[in-house]
Amino acid sequence: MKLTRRNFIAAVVGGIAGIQATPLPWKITDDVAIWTQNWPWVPVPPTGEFTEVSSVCNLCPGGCGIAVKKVDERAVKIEGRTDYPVNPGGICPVGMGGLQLLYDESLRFTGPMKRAGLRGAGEFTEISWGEAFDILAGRISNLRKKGTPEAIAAVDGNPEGTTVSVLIKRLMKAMGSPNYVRPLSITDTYRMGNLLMQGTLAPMAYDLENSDYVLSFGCGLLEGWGAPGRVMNAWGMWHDGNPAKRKTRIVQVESRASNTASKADMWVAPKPGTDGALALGLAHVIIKSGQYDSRFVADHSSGFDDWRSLEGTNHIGFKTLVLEKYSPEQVAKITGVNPKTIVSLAKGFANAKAPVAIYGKGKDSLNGSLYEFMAVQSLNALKGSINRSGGVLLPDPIPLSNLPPLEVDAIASEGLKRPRLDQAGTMRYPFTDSLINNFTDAINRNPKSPVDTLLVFSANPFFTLPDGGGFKNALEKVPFIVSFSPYRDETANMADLILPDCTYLEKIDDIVWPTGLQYPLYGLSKPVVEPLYNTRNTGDVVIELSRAIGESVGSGFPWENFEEALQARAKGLFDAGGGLVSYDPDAPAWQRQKAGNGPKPGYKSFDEMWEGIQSGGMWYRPVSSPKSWQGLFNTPSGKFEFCSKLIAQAIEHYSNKISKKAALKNMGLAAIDDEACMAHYQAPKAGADRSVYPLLMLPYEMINLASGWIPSPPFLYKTIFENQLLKDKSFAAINPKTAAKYHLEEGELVVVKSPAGEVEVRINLFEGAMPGIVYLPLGFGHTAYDEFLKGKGVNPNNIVQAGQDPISGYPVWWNTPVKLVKV
Amino acid sequence: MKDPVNSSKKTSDKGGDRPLSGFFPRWMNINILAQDVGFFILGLIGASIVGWVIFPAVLYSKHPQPINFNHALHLDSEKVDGIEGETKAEKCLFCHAFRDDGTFVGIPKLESCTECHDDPESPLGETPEEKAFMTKYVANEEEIPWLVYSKQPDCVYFSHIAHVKMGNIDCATCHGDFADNEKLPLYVKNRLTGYSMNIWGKRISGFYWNKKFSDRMKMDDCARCHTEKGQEQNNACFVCHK
Amino acid sequence: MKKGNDHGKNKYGMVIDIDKCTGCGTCMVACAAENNVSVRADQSDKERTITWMNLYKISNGKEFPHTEVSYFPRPCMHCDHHPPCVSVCVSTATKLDFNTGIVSQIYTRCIGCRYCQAACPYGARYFNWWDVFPQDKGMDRYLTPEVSPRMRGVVEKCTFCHHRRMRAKTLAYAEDRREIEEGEYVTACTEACPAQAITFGDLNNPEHEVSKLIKHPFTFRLLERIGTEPKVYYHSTRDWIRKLGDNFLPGEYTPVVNQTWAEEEWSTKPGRDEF
Amino acid sequence: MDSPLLPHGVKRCSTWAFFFWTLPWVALLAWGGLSAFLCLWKGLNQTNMSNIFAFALWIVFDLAIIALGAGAFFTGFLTYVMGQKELKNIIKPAVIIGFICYSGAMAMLGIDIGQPIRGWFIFWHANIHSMLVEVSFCITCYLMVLAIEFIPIILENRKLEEIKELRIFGHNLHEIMAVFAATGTFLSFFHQGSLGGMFGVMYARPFAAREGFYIWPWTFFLFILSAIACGPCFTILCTKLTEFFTRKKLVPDSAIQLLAKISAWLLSLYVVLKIADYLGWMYGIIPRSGLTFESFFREGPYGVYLIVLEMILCGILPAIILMLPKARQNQGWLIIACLLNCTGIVLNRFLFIVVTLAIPVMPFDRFWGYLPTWQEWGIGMAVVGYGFLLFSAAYRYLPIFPQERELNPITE
Repeated sequence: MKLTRRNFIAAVVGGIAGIQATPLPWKITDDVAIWTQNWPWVPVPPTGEFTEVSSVCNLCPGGCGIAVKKVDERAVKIEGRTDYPVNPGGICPVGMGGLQLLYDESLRFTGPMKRAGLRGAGEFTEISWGEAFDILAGRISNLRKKGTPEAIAAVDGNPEGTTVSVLIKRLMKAMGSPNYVRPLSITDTYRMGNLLMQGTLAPMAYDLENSDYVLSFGCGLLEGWGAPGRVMNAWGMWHDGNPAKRKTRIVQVESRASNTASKADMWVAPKPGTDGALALGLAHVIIKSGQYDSRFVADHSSGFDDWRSLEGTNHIGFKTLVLEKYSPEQVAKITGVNPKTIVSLAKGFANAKAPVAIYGKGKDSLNGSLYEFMAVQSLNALKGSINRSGGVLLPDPIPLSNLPPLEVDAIASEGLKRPRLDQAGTMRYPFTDSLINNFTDAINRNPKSPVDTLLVFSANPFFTLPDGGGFKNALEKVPFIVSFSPYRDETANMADLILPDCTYLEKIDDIVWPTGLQYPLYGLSKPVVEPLYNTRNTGDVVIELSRAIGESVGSGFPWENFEEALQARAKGLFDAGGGLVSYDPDAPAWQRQKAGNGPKPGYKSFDEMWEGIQSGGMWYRPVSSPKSWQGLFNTPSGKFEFCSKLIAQAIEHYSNKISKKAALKNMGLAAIDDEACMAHYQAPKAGADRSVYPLLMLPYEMINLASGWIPSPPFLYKTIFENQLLKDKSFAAINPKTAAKYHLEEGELVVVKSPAGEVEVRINLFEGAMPGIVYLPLGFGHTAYDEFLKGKGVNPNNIVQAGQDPISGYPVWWNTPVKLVKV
Repeated sequence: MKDPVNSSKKTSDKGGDRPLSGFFPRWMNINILAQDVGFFILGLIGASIVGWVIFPAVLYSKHPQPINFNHALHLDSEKVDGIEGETKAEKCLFCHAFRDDGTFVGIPKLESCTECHDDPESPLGETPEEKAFMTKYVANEEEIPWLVYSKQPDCVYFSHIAHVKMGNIDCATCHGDFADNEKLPLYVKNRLTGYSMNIWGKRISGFYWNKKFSDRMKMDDCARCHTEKGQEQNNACFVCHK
Repeated sequence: MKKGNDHGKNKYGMVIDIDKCTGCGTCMVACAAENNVSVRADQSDKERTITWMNLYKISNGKEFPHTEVSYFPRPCMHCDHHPPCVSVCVSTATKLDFNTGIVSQIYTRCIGCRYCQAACPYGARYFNWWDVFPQDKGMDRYLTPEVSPRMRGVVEKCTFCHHRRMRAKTLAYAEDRREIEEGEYVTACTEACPAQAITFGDLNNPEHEVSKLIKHPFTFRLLERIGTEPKVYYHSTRDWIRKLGDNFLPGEYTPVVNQTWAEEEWSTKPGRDEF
Repeated sequence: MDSPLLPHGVKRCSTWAFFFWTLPWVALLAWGGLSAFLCLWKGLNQTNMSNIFAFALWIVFDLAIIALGAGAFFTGFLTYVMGQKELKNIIKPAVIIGFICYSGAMAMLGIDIGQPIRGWFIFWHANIHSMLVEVSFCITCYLMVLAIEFIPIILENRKLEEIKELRIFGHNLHEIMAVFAATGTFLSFFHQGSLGGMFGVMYARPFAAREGFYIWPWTFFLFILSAIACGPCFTILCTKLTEFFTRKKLVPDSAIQLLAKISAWLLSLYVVLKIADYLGWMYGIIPRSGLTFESFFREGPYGVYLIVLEMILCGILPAIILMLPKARQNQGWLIIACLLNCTGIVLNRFLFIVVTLAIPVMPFDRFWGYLPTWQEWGIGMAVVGYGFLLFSAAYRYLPIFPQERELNPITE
């Protein structure tokens, strides 16, 4: 039989009909749909045992408690701890996104590396740890052999007092280099101010939770100042319950309608850099109306009234200074704040039961001005808000043990005699520890870099320093750079050698006294997961490096590993007694416990205590009853000094060397005599021709964007508004009036030009911006990392033209003259 | 090109003389029609073979488990000591346990095995499987890559504790009785979807008379039981989906 | 749709205190981290970025220095009775759960027609325009198995972290309890908010904090007038914020008068001294 | 070359001429093909649609061509059910246009959904409350009906007609066409209505929301009415376009005039009801939501002018022209009126889709703009290309204008 076409068609029809009666078409339709539901490229997170590890966040000096949720070996979520004194339950968005910093491989160095490409290109080849140590130790030994150990320098971004920073400092000393510098933060300003006015070395302790009137001078309470988990929790507490019966009022002094300013009960907007004048204006009103705490002023302060020295010279006191120079009208002229507002503000502060004036500049990651701090602190003194609940507390420094004294060899002791490149601690900057801007200048000024080998720890000065790109230029000149960063940051990309640290979730590390906290707290973070890559805790690396260098350097580090060094320091916590290692949310650490009534430490030996610290992640001493006034102030007068004797001595000391006029000029002082020793307002020098640069640029910080050396977790970019960042352009916020003056519209591209450089941004018209000021967000403009962060927006630090703050020498980064040029 | 019209014309002409020609229209030749039917049936049969036999064979792949596990042996209290439990379910739960937070362990990790099989040098029995298990997994501390017959897709949330403990449903109801099982069956996987055959059902037709729960674990099966039991956890989507 | 779920067992809801909200965005990050929400290199493309919990920045529009900004954190409103998105869904991929009041979204059922997005006035629904995860960066290592990652081409949205309810129930079962207590099940944003601005609980249970808070005169909902009946409530003492919660014709908005407030003169805040 | 396939007794251009004529349309199809590939392979990120513009160009296209394609069912209804024999002269092109519109719309929808492979869930897991489900069911069924209606037309091809079986099959189908026409009418009424209902039921979008009768918002009825008002006009336009390109008279004026007249009445009725609808909406739904009519048009490119255009220029004006016998008998005016009518309906669909979505409902939300990408245009244009190709081929190979031979006797 021949198969005709007709037969064939019949068979096909039969086949088509038949196939409908089989599962084939139906199951394929179903299965293909199921296939789309289980596409192989959509990840299926493996399940397993759910556990939780308690640790401490180490992304900022705030040190909030975190609970990391794990599934088997993977960390899947970070949450705030409710059993941690700093932050009962909440953390900031950066900490919340922390797992991305752990797991985003392209952000990180996966092992020790050697530079392969050009500097800044970020091309590296992997090497072994042994090789890395050989290279670095060899180089250091060479410099030491040549007798130039001071050509080794270190930039250390670890917060002051942490064990790793102590070890790094010790290593520098053992090697024989005085050139240990650190990026500045607000705590440096606090430290200096406290030293000068109160003679204390303990950190700033603002008892915010117990205050009923928080007058914040520029403190970005909601922008990430201090421990964000703590401050925002306090914020929630302040707004708890019936809104009509709220106890605490918050006033924000700031030029921009930031979150803090908007959410505060009252917002006062002085011109940037005039906060000190405003504080003195308030002091004027308070003194004039006699509403100040006369008992505190009389018993525990000096320099308030005019006085006569033993030699018979007349001196003016704080009272006279303020009454003469800072009447509301005078202050209004400086600050632009309505005199009526000044008076009402002063009244609010004066009438409060437990007011506190706090000082800051946005987050805590940039320095402030010494005299501004002194002005604000003088307000606290006027109202007796010092050593009083709800005011500024004066706790003892945290009782960590000192490490055994270091014996340095001849090379090192010679090296240590050489002057510091940054001139910190010289007569010119008598109270300053470290001045990174001067350090940068010293490298840039010399034709040949005085630094041969630069070690960078936990810092990204290339990106974070408000120096108009100075550090970047310096890096280009330094022959050999070593980065210890776990992240591929801008500075690390310039490095020749990478000895990567573990991220904060992979290592043990300590947090010493979170910024602004009113009680001593020692936090301990622990490895939440095993290190993912071939990275090592810098604490261990420093110890190992010292051994690799050998000689007396190695013998200065007798510890087996970093943990032993941590324990060696923590001994002091045990010896001091009374510290707690567990936290009960029902007894907040800021609640004043009656002596003997508070929770008791449950440990009996150091090992027990250490075990407690390791599992709970903390050692702390809750706020106790006010301290005895006896010996509280360690100033020359033994009292709170409105007029700092130390400053007077320093000026006199310097004047003995050069003329007084030259001395004052070098120290950056316009005022003379007593005024120079007291809080006063000094207009910052105009760094440029203001007719060419008619506007001011002010960098501002946001809590939902990391602006320090830690990269922002990519999740954070979800929280950035499209009028802050759009594609690769960040926005400058300016007042619509300013915009109208320059005929600028929303979204328009402009170049912000300062004498130090220029950046291209878009315009955001914001009513809450002070007219005449261009606000640029900090944290954008990375040139390193991966596609999530790289090339997004601009970094305002690159155009900052910083002057020097009188006496401290700190950069005045809030006074950059700029102009706007349409693109 | 050959003209189809002409050929059909020819056939229709021939057909005119056949019996029954008056009944069918002229162009419908009964002979041709019979031929048509024949080829139609041929196609039908061919398609059925493709659809019912070849297709399933191609669609599914079969995988043996990495090593055998003898459930019967382990549950035999005369031979193996220590696996306790009053009921069958309790015995299952001895290894396939709930954690403290109520989550289900599923197939136990190696550490459960090594509670007894702790020394790779001295096996407890004499089977070659155990030897292989000892040398390959226990000695290297390597987890056994079990293939899970009842693994649901990622979109499914299933709480064992809600069903077994709170709902008093026996393990065997859904999983079948593994207590007497000596040899682990082959794992049959759908190449297209990646599903285990135990999920979609062992019958390619998808039809069952008197279906048991252990036959299939599709959404409809879950929903049916939920509806029948009329629980407060009704058939809301988020009860079973994540 | 039947008006049935008043008789449902639980009706979960949320009250967000705008005065406490600091606009920090932790809720957004917590939500994204908890729910395996995708991240892409450019997230300034707000029309296509996925943010189950989204912050809207609002301003009182006054001139410097009387300007004030605030934020509306906006999860899915889990509209009651007749959510605008549920009835329009073609493939029954989204439903209002009778027993929890949660509007569910099943990604494997969704065909991606996006009708629900068109119907939702809150913009709470997000389409997966891209395949989820950046490949080969190791970022899938932080994904939690409790929430199924989405494929491209489907709509997703806030689920009130219903998996946390399952987690709480599983724990309760392990402890021989059938019911879960207040606070055992809260959403990730509630838990994460560092200012404790979010309260979450069962609106059907008069003992729960949320049930008390929603009775407060300062409490309001977004777009109440169009009848979506959201189960997310907001709370603010500031009139200008409350006024922005809905559309009002001139003269329609009546401020909440509170005598105690009126007596306090010390604050210069606009909105505050108006009542 | 293809002369054996051409209908008897009519003149057609040369094969080469036809080949070149198809090139631009093939190019459009290729553009669309590339776009479709990209959208299916890489996903809808190839478009500029967004979470705000969840519906965009494609849906506008879909709704527009489905409305314009209404000529098919409505002419069929008039011809077979109402017995307007005059319209037999135009029913075939109407059916083909309908088929093009509906199949094009279906293809676009297939690409528009995020998970095309799961498209059948609409039927399998149907949510009967959803207007879109009703639309999908009816459109799918109606597309089948259109296909069945199209078959006898195809079978009229000279070559195919030579096959006896097919000829008889085609004839038999033709006999029962009234049944299909009635079915098509029923299905079309529902999906045209449901397409309107889709928007009217979005009660949380005050710009689109409408009250209505039982479960059907007013837009349900208005969409039906507007579709049958513009469908015939589109059929007229297509015929006129064919006449223009072929330089022949293809349809007797009586048929065209009848369609135009019917369209006129329907359009007038629609305009009146639509104005009533607008008023009811402006004084009902909008103020109840706390909004004003102007508040919808405060910013962005979508201003009140759109409504003015829709109602006056593209509504009242064509209605008047078509109403006046003198005007509609003038070729120019007729074409202008038909164009305006069709534009008005497309504008109406655009307003309901794009403008609805562009206007924020929350007072603090912002207004969004949208511009389609080339991929989106590509797919839209591919439907145009497909339409031209299919209609040209149909005209060339099928006797779709029964009067063509009489109106254009071949004089050689």
